[in-house]
Amino acid sequence: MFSQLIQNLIDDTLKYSLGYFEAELWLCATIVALLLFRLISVDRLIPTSILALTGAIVATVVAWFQLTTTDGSETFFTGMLIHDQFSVYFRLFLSLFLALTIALTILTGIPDNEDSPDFYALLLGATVGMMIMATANNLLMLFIGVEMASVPSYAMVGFLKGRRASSEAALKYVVYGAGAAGVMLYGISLIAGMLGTGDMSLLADRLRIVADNGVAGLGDPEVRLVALGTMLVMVGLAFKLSLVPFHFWCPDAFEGASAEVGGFLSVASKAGAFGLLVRFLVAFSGDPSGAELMTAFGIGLGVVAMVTMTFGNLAAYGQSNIKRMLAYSTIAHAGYMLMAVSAMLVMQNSAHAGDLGQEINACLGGLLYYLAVYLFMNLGAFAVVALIRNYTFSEEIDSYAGLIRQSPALCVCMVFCMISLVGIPPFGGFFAKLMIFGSVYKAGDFHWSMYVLLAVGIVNTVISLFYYLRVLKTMIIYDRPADARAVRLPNLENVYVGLLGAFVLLLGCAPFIADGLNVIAGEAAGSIFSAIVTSR
Amino acid sequence: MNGDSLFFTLFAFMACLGAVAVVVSQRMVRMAFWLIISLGSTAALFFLIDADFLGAAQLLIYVGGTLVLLVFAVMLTSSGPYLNIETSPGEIVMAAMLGLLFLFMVVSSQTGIDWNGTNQQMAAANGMTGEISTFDSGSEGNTLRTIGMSLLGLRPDRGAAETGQLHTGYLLPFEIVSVHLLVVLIGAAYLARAKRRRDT
Amino acid sequence: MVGETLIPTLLTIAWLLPLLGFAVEMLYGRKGERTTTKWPAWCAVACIGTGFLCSLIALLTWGQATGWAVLESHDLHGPDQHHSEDDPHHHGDSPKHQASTNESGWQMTALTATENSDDAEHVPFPSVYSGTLYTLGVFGSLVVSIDYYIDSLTLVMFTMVTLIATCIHLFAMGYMSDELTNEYVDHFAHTSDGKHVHRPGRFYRFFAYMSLFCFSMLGLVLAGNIFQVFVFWELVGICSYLLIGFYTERKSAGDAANKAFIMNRIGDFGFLIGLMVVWTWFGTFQFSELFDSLPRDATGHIVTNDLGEVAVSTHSGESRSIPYSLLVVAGLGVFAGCIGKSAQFPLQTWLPDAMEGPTPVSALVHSATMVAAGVYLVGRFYPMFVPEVLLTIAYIGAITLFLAATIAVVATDIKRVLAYSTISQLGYMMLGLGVFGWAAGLFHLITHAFFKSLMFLCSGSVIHGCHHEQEMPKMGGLMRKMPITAGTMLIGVIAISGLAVPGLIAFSGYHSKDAIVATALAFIQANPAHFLLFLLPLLTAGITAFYMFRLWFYTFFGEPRDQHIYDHAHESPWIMTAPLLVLAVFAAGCAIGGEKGMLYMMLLGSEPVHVANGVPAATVGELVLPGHSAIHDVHAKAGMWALLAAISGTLLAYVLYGTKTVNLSDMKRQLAGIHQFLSEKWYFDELYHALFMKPVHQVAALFAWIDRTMIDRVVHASAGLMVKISKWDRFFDETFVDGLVNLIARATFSSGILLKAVQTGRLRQYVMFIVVGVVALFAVLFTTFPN
Amino acid sequence: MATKRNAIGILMGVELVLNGANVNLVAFSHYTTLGIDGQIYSLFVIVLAAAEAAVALAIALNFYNNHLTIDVDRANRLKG
Repeated sequence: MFSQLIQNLIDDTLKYSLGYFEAELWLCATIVALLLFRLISVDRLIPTSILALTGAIVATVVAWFQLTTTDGSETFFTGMLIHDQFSVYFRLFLSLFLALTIALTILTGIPDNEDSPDFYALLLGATVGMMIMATANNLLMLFIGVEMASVPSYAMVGFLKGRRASSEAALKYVVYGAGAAGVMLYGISLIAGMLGTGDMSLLADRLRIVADNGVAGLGDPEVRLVALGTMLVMVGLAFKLSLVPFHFWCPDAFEGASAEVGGFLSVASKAGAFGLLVRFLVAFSGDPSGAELMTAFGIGLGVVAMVTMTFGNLAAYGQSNIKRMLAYSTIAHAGYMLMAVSAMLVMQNSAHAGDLGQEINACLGGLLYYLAVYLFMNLGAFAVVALIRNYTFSEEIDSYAGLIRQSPALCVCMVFCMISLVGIPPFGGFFAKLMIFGSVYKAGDFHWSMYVLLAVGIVNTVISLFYYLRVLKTMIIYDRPADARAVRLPNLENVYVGLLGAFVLLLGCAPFIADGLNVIAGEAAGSIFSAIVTSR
Repeated sequence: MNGDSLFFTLFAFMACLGAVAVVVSQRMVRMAFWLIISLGSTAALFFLIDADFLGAAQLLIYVGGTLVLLVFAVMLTSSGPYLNIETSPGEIVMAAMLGLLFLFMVVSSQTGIDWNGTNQQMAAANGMTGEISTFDSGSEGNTLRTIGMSLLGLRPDRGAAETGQLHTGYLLPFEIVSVHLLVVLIGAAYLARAKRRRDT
Repeated sequence: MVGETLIPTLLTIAWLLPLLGFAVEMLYGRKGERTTTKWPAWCAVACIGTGFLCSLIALLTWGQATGWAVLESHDLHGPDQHHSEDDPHHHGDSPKHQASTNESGWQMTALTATENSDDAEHVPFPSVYSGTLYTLGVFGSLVVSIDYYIDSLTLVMFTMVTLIATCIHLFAMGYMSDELTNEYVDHFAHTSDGKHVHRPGRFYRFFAYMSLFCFSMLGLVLAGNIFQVFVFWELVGICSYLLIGFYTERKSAGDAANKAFIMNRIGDFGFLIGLMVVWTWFGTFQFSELFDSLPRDATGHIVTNDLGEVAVSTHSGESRSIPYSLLVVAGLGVFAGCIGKSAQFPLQTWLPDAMEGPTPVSALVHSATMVAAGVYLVGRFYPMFVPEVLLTIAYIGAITLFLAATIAVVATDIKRVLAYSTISQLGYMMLGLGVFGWAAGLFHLITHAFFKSLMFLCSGSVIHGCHHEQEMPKMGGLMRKMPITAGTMLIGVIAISGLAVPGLIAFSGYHSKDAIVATALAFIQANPAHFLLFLLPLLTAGITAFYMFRLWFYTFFGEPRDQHIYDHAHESPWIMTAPLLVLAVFAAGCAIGGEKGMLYMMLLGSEPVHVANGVPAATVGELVLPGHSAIHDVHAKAGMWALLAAISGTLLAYVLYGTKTVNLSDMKRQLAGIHQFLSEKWYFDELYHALFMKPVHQVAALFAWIDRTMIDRVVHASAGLMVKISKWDRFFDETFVDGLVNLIARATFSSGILLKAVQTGRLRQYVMFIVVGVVALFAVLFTTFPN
Repeated sequence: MATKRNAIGILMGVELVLNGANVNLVAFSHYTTLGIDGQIYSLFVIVLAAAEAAVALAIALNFYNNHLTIDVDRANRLKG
């Protein structure tokens, strides 16, 4: 009997699980290879960066193939992870982003030849963690994913170890992150203990069992404890998403870290956290017993979203350091994206959830689309910052004066990215924002507060215009001071930023690409609601 | 009062005392000592509720590993007696108030919970017996076998052995944590080592 | 029964005597002859003192008639017989007074006795005397008259007001004596060339205002209809305005007076709305008719029909349906007036500034009586309040009491500490009323009046002794110089802090605060979602003890901080210390017996009928309002909690201010942000400035601009329309379009700079913010989420 | 965590926080239907805490090397 079990386990692992886990496996293998190659000094022949890039591209390709073959939703690794279009979308997204980041670091040369195995190991390790975050189906995997994504990030922020700012940023990040992780773990322990399981697909059912009279309300102490646990877990996620009031680490960490790391954290870590947040919340919703509670959570997230984007946009005004400004912009964008989650929760837990499948999908689809566009525009902005830094050794906005005359490609890319970040057509950011705002508008039918959220979002879009335009004004209208260092990019770098800028534009005005992404995002969003197959 | 509850009270008290003392004391070495007391007492608590493997792990990894690491770091960074790194009373008052608020939050949300009733409901809904499974007792300890099997995804405690069906198992975390540890150690080693140049 | 005519007569006399005092003062002051004689002031004292005697007799009559067993030995009111000076029975000063002697105008309405379950010893006795003194006029169905409405609450209020007023008049004799000159030098007011202002003294004017105030206050208490209340309400407001601005030469005093007046007007606007609703729907202002016309079922619910309307039968016999929401509006409107008068959140900012007036004024008007009028009115109008309004009252009270207490912690001006403490205590009363503790709230009103007037007078004595120094950091060690003041102050402090040895010795504040906290606990046990209503008062009980003892330690304890002031400090003369001693006796003992004591019993006698048993679950809002038995059940528990909080607050104050173990300036520096926030009074003044003052100025400027451009256009109309339009267009573009864009940009930019300050860059603050964030979210979660 | 100015002290605070959650998990594993899962969670938490502590200590050491102090109040350059 025991051997039968073992046989089952081996079959399951080899036949299904490892196949679904292929992209992550490639990344893990690359990490090991990076170390081994340094051990046997192969890294003098093949630059480690090339090796890492290869690993990332292989993972991207694997994920791309998974995208075309995945159908439905199943758990693997005995219920630890879940495999559906949503997972695959994030896998593809993260590995593509990883490849782009590695390409950027190759261009800017931020880890020198000696340190690059360490840097890329951290980068790849963090990416694996983020992938796990987006595929987690168990509270333990949730925690492990967050830790795997966070801990290497701390080290990456402190990677410029000779710099005082860098070490300060890393210290702040790690202490804040550890605190948030502690809070989150406490929440996990409360949920797991009260509901008696760590399996996220069972949470909604268990909540119904626990709740008196089949309606989860806070008057019931058991439900109250679960709600507290849920809130604490969301605090941990809010730290990853840098939502106000858990954003304090973000500007400091971004300013202290190098721009490449900043770009990576602002996009990838946020994407992983959003994936996890959606999974976690979806796990609780859908059951009528918890509908009222989860609607309230949705509205609460809406309020947090309002505060977050307003705070981020306003605080970005007074910044003179561009990385810090972009950090606040990241906070604001997290707020925009959170709007979609909020709208999704409100609709999914309304009385008419059954008829709203399309709209709920559209919410998540909007979020995924936004993430994809955000990848290009934010990475573009950070790439420009990193490249300019290599020439002027400065990250102050004032030092950008008149750059249009020296390196037009860079400036055009920056213009595209910034305008897209504001959300002006015909760039990708506009459509992404439009989709989310549209979903929130629809959610307004079910709760009035969504209209408020929408209004705040629109006002924020307007006021965010000013600080983005300030950078552009500095770059384009002002004259370059005579004593400033010249910025003349080689071709390869021009091509890179040009590519990012082009994507930002294409995602806005090329129907083929934009629609394609939209369809993929929509399917991925839909898959998360499909019935989960657990037994084979 | 029987022996168990006596020891429970004793160790729970020590764990709390140690934790409070860590917060209150201002000298690093004393903090480390109190942390040992607190974590050690926690390990003892684990033993008391038959979680012997975990208690051992707590002692080995936490007390034996992490804490020694912390003590090393204390020694490495001690900057001499002339530096006064003490917290002002105002902040302690502030932090104490916040801590108490947090405590109040947790305690107030845990009061009034009918644990037994919930357990019964939960068990009934999932086809388990109302009994909380007691772990094996044997020469290999109370939980060793169960934990080991669970890591593989074989759950004798859920009656899986009879049906041959796999239950929630922890093979993946077990493996992936190793990758994590590898990455983390690389990072830690990078940060901690001095920059050296490969001139040769 | 003898009470039917005697009690109203006595109270009317007590009410009108101060008006006589006012007339005497004004006449004497008008003569222009300013001598140093004090006899007109003694006249005023005599008036109010006689008023006290009248009210006392009325109270005794009532008590005897109701047969209060607990009040047999009436030693509590004994010690102040020396106030009874000669009794000038002047009549005929005013038409109103003439009316009062007109016995035929009295219509006794003896209402049936309330069936009060807890008050077992309650014998059949008219619980209310109400009637009309004089009918001013009849306009259609609107009858404007001077009514009276006397129940035991009225009597207790009368006695309290007159007693305290007598003490304070006496005190003021000493305190204001330096005004008794033709060449008064005001050291705090400066002329344009930087010299001190010299002016004639205003001794008589002060007593005139005080007498007028007493008259208005007593009229407010005696009033038998809500319109009359409003009239006297405004009168006390005017007196308050005059008294705050007593030192008119000081700009701060003038500003404070204006602020108080305007803040009160804001509240009164709501009051007027409430009055209109009451008048249009009930057709009467009279309390007795109003209370009768509202139908309540056996459990105390207001009966509503299917449409959510309340069927009332007006006094003229017709019945009509009132939308339930209008009852809410009426209640909220009247309560808005109380917010203004009692300095509740968000109109609380005027009261601390009102401390610009002389200290006796602060003691009488701004702590003991006028500000309590808001609470009194809530209590009086209680039967008309529906549960929603009560909940609002409770929350307003809870917010106020916490807010003011936190500010009091950092205030350094001795009178301001007391002012904030007053606001906080008023918040307690409102909270007590809001959570269905009718008697508890009014109980606290009475006890608070005694101990707070005592403390204000003590602070006056300190200020007098220290030559008008009000900053506590410059005092210290005064116990040795002013033992009587220090001792009586300590009694007041203990009373307000609610310290006691249960079962052995307990001052008045302990009993009354206990009653409120117990009611709040009973309330949240029935409605867990409103847990803040218990948490905040409990927390504030500790804060109260902390800041009051901080004040005491700062002022009287330890070493002198400013040797110069210390050397010149002296104990005040007997005319000032004697009232202190009298009030100290009352502050300590007026609530003897607690809930079994006579004061509480007396108040309980006029409790609205539906309060005693509680209201199980109100029709709307699903509030469960606790009855007496529910409150009684938790009383001991709540008492323990409150006592614990008070003791810990006291100990903290002792550690921080009584001993020297903690470096205060260091602590202040560490908590700079919070300290700043509290010192700036939660930035309410700035907020109001930005919200209300600025827009008004801007709108005014806009209108001025429109005026100018309009006139401009008319004058220059002949200069050619096309040129005009083009110019105007350009002007519009530049002023509005550009201006608007620039304005938005500037506004966002400055708020961005503001937000930068939040990101302090200090790691440990960040960590604290995690906890703060979690706890705040928790609080939000459990207050707003569905149950 | 909020009272310590020494970075190592803060890390000790982190250990305490995680330990608290661990106690919770083990208690739940014994008294609720969570069963052995709770202990396994706890086991992983111990391991992850060790990993986190390693990185945190490395960062603290790095901070010390750059600032020549371990006082976190000196980490005040990045702000605004």
